[in-house]
Amino acid sequence: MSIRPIESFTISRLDILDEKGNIDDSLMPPLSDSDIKKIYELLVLSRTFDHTALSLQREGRIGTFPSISGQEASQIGSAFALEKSDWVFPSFREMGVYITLGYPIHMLFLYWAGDERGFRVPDDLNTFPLCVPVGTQIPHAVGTATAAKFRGDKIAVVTYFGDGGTSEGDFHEGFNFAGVFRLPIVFICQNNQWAISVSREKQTASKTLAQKAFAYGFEGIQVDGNDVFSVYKATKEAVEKARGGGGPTFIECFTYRMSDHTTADDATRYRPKEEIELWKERDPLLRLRIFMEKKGLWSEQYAREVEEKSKKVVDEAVRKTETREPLDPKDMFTYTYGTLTSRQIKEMKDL
Amino acid sequence: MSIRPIESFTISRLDILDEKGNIDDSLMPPLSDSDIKKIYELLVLSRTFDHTALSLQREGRIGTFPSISGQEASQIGSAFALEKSDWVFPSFREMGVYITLGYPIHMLFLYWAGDERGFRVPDDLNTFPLCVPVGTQIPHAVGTATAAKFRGDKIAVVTYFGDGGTSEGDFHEGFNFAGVFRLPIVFICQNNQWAISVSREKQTASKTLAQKAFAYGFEGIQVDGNDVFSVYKATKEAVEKARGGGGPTFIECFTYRMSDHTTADDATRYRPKEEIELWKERDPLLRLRIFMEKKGLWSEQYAREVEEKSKKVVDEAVRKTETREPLDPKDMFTYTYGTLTSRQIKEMKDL
Amino acid sequence: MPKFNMVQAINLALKEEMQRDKNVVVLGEDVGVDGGVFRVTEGLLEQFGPERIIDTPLSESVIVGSAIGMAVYGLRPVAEIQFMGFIYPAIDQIFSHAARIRARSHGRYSCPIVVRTPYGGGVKALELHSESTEALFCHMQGIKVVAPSTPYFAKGLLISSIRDPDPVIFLEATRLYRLFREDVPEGEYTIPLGKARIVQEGSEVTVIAWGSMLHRVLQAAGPDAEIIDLMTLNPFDEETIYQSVKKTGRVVIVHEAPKTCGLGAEISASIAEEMILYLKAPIMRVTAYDAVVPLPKLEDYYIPSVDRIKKAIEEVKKY
Amino acid sequence: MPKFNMVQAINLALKEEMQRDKNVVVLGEDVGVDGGVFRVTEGLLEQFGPERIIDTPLSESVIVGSAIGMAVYGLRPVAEIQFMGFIYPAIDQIFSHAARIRARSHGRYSCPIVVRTPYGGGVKALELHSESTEALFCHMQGIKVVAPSTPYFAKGLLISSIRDPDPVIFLEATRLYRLFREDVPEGEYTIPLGKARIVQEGSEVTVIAWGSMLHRVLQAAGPDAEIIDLMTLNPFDEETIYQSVKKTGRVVIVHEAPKTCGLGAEISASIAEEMILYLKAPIMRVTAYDAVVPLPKLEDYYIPSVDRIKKAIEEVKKY
Ligand SMILES: Cc1ncc(C[n+]2csc(CCOP(=O)(O)OP(=O)(O)O)c2C)c(N)n1
Ligand SMILES: Cc1ncc(C[n+]2csc(CCOP(=O)(O)OP(=O)(O)O)c2C)c(N)n1
Ligand SMILES: [Mg+2]
Ligand SMILES: [Mg+2]
Repeated sequence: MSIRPIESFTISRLDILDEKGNIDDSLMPPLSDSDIKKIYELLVLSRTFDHTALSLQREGRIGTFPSISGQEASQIGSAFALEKSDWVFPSFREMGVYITLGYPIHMLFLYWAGDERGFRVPDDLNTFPLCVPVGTQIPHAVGTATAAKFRGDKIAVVTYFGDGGTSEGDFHEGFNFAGVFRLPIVFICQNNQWAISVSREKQTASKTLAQKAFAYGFEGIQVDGNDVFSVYKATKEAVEKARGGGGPTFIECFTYRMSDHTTADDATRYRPKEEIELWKERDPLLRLRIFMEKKGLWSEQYAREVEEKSKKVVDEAVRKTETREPLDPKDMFTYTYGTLTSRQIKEMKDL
Repeated sequence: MSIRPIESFTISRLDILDEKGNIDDSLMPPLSDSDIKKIYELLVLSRTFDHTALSLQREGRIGTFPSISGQEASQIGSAFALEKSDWVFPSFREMGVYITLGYPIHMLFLYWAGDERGFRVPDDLNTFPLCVPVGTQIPHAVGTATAAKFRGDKIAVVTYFGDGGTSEGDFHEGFNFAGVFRLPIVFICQNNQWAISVSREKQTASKTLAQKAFAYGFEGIQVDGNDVFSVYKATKEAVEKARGGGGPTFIECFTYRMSDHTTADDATRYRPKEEIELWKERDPLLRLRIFMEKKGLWSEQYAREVEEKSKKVVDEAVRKTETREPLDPKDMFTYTYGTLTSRQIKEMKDL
Repeated sequence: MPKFNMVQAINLALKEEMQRDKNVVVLGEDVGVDGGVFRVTEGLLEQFGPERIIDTPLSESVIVGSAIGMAVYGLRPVAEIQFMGFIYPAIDQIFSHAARIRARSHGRYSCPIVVRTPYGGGVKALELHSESTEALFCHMQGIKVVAPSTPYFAKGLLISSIRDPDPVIFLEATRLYRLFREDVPEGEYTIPLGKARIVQEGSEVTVIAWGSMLHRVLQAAGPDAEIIDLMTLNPFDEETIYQSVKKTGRVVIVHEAPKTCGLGAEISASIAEEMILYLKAPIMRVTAYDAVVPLPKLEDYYIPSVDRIKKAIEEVKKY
Repeated sequence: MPKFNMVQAINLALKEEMQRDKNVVVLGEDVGVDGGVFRVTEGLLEQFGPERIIDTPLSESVIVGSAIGMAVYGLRPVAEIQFMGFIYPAIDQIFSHAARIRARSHGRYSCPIVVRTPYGGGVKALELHSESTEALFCHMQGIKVVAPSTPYFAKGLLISSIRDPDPVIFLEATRLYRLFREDVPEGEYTIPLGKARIVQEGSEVTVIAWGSMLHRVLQAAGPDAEIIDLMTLNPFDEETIYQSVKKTGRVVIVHEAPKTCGLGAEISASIAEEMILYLKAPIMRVTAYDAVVPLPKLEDYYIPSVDRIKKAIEEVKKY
């Protein structure tokens, strides 16, 4: 007969690299200089891809496109921590993740141009096509993690979603499933503060998103999503825990969407300029550059080379995309079922 | 640059009346002797209804039926704390709630006999028909709470569901909505330890269900669901908080389903006898009786009177149900749309 | 009279109904400060405030589920699902509850909600942004389904839908949102649910369509075709169709959903059941193909073209 | 040969497929220790263990969604939805993903899952325990739909469904689970998907049904009726139907779903499109009424009775 505490939790936040390029040595993950340069180069490449995609869209050469600008550290920092054998289930805004995983860039452009061939994922990559319905990729990742555990494969499954995605039923059902079966999975939320025009505060009343993990009996942590080292460290530890049978982890990458939601959106309608100004100073690439400069890993010339190389790679990808033979209309029938139905065979004659 | 705590929580458990009929005076809610007797009589009435329903089912006079045995304190204790103006959205196992709200017992039998008229809720009751799809009543309660808040009505909305219900997407979406809009709502989970054959531990990995509320930015508490005073106190405080604009509360009533899931189930297939034995000692009615006896509120004679009265009321309800004129087949058309469609008018001629 | 496109006409209907009845509220993703991703609810937040224009979290099931709870309490909620491809997570609330509350409560409760959603293709959108699965909702009894084809009818049908005592799925063809303007009177007028309209009288062939397909039919059909805009897809106007079939004896049904189990099947089957003796030719359906909705590159091959409609009309006229 | 009821036949099919292929796993609510609420999975947990017979939390969307993820990794999951009325929360995963993964990935991935669920009425069950909404799934391209009518065919069709490269909704008529037993061979045999069977040859009228309605048709139809058990509802066997219609010129379609936009509409429309010149009579549909599925007291009025089927057959024979 009493009122007594029976359970309690604490949610932590991880920060390693600050805006001035200083790091907390005690927390710095073991990354070689060449690793750090690779990461830097991937950030630049992703940003180049992003700028190119935006201008292609303006020119009507691809369709609606969601920019990743501002979220590069969350995407590259997490994807860089994965092994080739791990499985990845992105949402629709993970171009930086795809690029880090080595997804052919010309295929990404092909997809955004409205061509299914863009997501005929190469056989040597364990990633899923991007997922348009918010949050619905989470159950897929959970299922793949269940299958991997069942097979005894020592891999981790990673799935990405946004702050808005945390409101969907599939987020809940997937997280709960992962907790019950202690699955080898890492849930990465890019909390970019906005779901189109809905702010993080209007999306959920919980102070952090990370704390939602405790509702399912596993750990959640918030990391500075504009700090590539924090994201890398948290992800690395989580995937190793997963592979080792330690169960799921939820990582909230606290970041910001610098652009409009997509090229079809106009963010000036709903969010204050000041907010964007504030986040400009937190730019993930900028702080990494300052850090590298201090470490003697960065020079104007190196930067120029990296940019030129990125531009070459991306332009080449655009060329490859736009010189691709057109998609065969028959494909819409061919890839609906394993074999054509009698009705489809009749219908194909129309084409 | 650091790893630091940014948020923390504690979940509490409330116990007032123990198995030996002793109470914690400091926590005892203000209930008059006549209130306590009313509560006792409602427990007996509900149990009588339950036993009668089970035997009617065996005799084929009603269909499949879910017993509430063991959960009477959770149901009556919570419903007793409500005002007539509050709205209630039960799941399918809340016969004790309906009875406490004054729902006509003969209509409950009518419903379980497969007749829609059983849930033509009397106009003076603000309750919804029971809800078969698990968890789906939660969004309705949330919507009604939104409407009440919008109208400025000082009422509370209460919804009931089980431990299994916490796994459904609608639980999550509804809770999140309630948190975001600080709705005047009380979520009552009867954690009866089982969802058909799935144990609480297999349902979710979180230590308590109460803690799930913190994922949505509001409070959750676990109470002894077999202690009518704990349930009453927690509910009373939560509905007052709701009416006062304090927002939502989640109450986990820690109880036990003494019977099979429904009359179509055989619980011996999946749960140990010992567990049932253990919970027998925690019987909500038994401990209330002992408490009342000590307080001089209970006597053999009083008990007999209460039982006889309950039996009379229930038998009368059965008679009333079974002498009701049969349901008009046309009703299935009449109540599909506000007005009959041309097609329905044609089809009705078939009957 | 002011000329409005469909976005403006729907916006006007919402505005006028909200002015008329303070129980009308709008909820959905981005309907408030953003004015909706298609700007259909633009200006409503400023005029009616956040308690009546509710920006919700990203949760379709609770958007519809809470609308049901609001309706039960006496409000007239108009829920927006951002695209028809995202109504599927809310289908349980629509099918299990909105459709059944009247029956379940034997008439004590009803569910006067409207679920507005942009549907259909023709705008080269992303995956799941071009769904046209109206037939699913027509099959589920207890729900009404409406699909306007012009701004004028959009306004009148939406007003009727908001005032209707039953749940209405209101399908707005994305393709038509800004395609053209027409005279839309300010102030109240209603177009009754359950009634089709004859857009063009004709004697040789009856062509039935709705939403954006109606406009392709208008391009494809000759002066001898009787063109019917179904407008309400469920319950649909059998009488108008039968009368027309009596006259023409030939039928072509056009929709942008796949053929199998599309609404065209029901219309055709109803005619085959009631009007077969008047038929001079096979009942033809011109529909999207039995394939997963393709991405933009193949969209034009997938959705019925003016050409395919022409061919079908010529085909039945051969009989 | 052992005589099995449908529950036992399906149980046997699962057991044999799990023995044959270790990638076959079963997941769902109460499928493990309880053996399923209808005992369809009885004994499988003991034989195959909790990693292959997975008792899940109460979450339909993730049951189907995780099955998709398992299939992508190379497993052959058989998901159970406890009753068809509870498949709606999983419809988004079925429609948006299971149906589209092959198309979306241009063939890199496929989705060989089976979603088993009891469907239909006739057992006086609770609300939402008697749904028969097969037409919804037949309309969504990329999914197959199967509904066996006897234990023998249930086993053979389930084996084919498990081995099929596409997602299959496998509908088990609750009414038939224990209604009768018949010879069911142990060991492997398959019944091909996409093929109907002629249960009785006849010359005067073609009667088409599936699942439990087939048995009412057998009671209602005379010796001159050609009775077709459709078995696979999508893609359905047009050829067998057309050949029969050529012969009889009269068609009655029977299903227990409401009439409007039921699968009967598609079958009727297909015939009206392809076979109209052979028709001697209107194509009649005998279906449940356009009303919300009632509770047990009115169930017998709602579902097509032997009598209503008889009447329809006599009716078309008048022509
Ligand atoms: C189920 C569903 N509902 C609505 C949409 C439309 N939509 C696309 S993205 C988006 C916002 C997503 O926000 P968030 O999850 O934070 O991801 P972000 O866009 O910020 O990366 C919405 C509402 C959708 N794609 N899927
Ligand atoms: C959406 C849905 N899925 C499955 C079912 C079948 N079913 C009925 S009750 C039940 C278990 C519910 O468990 P819980 O929520 O703990 O409530 P309890 O039965 O213990 O009162 C299940 C699986 C259902 N009614 N609805
Ligand atoms: Mg976001
Ligand atoms: Mg329970």
